[in-house]
Amino acid sequence: MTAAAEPFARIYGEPLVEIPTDLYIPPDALEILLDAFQGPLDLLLYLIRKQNLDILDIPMAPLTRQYLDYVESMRSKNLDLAAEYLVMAAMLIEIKSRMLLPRPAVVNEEEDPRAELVRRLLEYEQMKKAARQIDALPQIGRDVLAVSVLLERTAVERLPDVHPRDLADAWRTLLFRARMSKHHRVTRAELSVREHMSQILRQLKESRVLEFTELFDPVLGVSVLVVTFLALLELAREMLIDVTQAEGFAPIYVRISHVEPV
Amino acid sequence: MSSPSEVKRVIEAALLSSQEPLSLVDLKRLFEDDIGNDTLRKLLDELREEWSERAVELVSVASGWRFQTAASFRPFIERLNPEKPPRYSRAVMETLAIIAYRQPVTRGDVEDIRGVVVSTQIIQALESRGWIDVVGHRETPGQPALYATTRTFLDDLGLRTLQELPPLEEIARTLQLEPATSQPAANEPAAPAATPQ
Amino acid sequence: MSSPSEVKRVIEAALLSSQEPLSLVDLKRLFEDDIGNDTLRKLLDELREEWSERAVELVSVASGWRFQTAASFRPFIERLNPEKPPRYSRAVMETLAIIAYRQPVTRGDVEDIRGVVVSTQIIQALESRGWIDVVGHRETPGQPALYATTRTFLDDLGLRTLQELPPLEEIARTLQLEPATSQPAANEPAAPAATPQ
Repeated sequence: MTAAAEPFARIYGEPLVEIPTDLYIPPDALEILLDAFQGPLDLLLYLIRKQNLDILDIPMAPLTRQYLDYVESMRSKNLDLAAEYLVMAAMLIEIKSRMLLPRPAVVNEEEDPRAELVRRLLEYEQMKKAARQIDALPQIGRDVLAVSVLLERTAVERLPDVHPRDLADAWRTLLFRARMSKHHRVTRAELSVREHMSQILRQLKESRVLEFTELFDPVLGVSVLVVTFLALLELAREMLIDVTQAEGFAPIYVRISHVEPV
Repeated sequence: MSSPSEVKRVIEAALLSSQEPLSLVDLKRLFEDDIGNDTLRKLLDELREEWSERAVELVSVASGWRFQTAASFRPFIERLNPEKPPRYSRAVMETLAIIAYRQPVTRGDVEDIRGVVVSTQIIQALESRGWIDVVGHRETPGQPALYATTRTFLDDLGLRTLQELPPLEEIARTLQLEPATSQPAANEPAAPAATPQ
Repeated sequence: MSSPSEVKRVIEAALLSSQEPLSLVDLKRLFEDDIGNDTLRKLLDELREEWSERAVELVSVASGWRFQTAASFRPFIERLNPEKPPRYSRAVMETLAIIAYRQPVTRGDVEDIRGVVVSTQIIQALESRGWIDVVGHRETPGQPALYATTRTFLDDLGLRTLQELPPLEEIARTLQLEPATSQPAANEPAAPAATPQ
């Protein structure tokens, strides 16, 4: 098992027979260091890079030994984490044992037991570097700020637009809900009367009492006169106005129904 | 970082990228060197001047200075981010419809038709819009106010008289609430076009 | 609203006040008249030029154009916002890098490369930032979600396309077990190109 039995690695062509002493991490520092590692691959990469080895010529024996030491001390501290490291340890041991078997004269890349490990290490190292590069890009909100000037919208409140159709729709839903078609059939003529009812009430609100004739404006034509008259009758029927006449042929007065102040 | 124009550029960038207005104290914090209030105010005035011809302006508000879009830019932003016009709730629309078609009516009348209580807010919304007003009181206990639609209502809806509102007979007919005797054709719009007319 | 300088002022105000980068299509919507892409690009180039001496610059990112503070303003950001924005952990950044360069990938793919379980929190951190999302599922047992980076990711890093990501470093090309006898050519990629092909 001694490393000197055969050169276990070539670093840039030079056979490596001695394990550099700084390959080892002092056990005291282990706990802190493990937090810093992202996982078994990361630890392995660290060990290889710390030794300044060519990643393509991984010295399996010492690496495995040291790795197992770490796993051993780790097991007592963090079992979940240890599981992943144990898988890696198993892989390292498997590779190492296959390396001990007699090798064919010509080594094929694919047949090298270390090939898969090397591929993973290289890919992971590549991604680690990429992560650092992405992190170094100027990030909005961190390294650069987006400009956002206040959009001064008009202070005037926007009111809903209502189209006559919307009123009809509203009425339609009312009908649909209540099936009130019979009671709330409103014709154009009736609407016209209702409009004049409101108008008369408005006039009366201003002047309390009006002479009957003042409510009629002949200029507007006969149909309006008729509608106004119908409106007056309807208002009287609904007891919204009082129509009074002292005696025959005396002026007729129209006033809002007497409202007793409470 | 000492030349006035450099300081001005930093102030400008800080104001452009800040979400909130920046006070003189905030702006001073940007620099290691002490910059006097007078200098700052002068630079801010210069900045305001530089920006005066643009669609964005530098303004001074209660809590400090900020950039905002100028009034001239409003029509463009409307096109970029059209604000959805607000809508009245169904309750408001139904109340308005009842007042328009059945006026003059009390709040109780509206409640009878709608079958639910009409809140004061609904009436107020329509009153403050100037679309309804009180035209009298009914001679019943409590003397409830009688509401009617106003001239403003007609104007805003583009109507000359209430008669131009969609007549309710047609509405009832589209719901097929009435026996379809008077206008059979209207009730069969999808009838196979047997004869070209 | 027809003179180019007026159009430019409107574009400037729109870009300065927009929360998100604006595309050419967005910018066109500002105007009633039809403005050609070429005209717009020319005006944007002019604007970029006009702003080049300031601490704010006009940049082009994946979803359009945006004003942002220039690199020279970076020292002032911290003084403006004393609370530092959080930096992502190495685990998050490595996961992001793998998704960015190898997309679309499943969480399992990421785990294979990192050699360690990828926690749900890591994925959630990137998803809630809007930097990655699920673009499909792999047709394997369990149908794991396939993740890819989003346009927001590119925008936030000031990139227009994934091709603008830093190129992946070649860590090593081939596995060299023996002195390079078997594959001399592969080991000398930089051999002088003797013959133009």
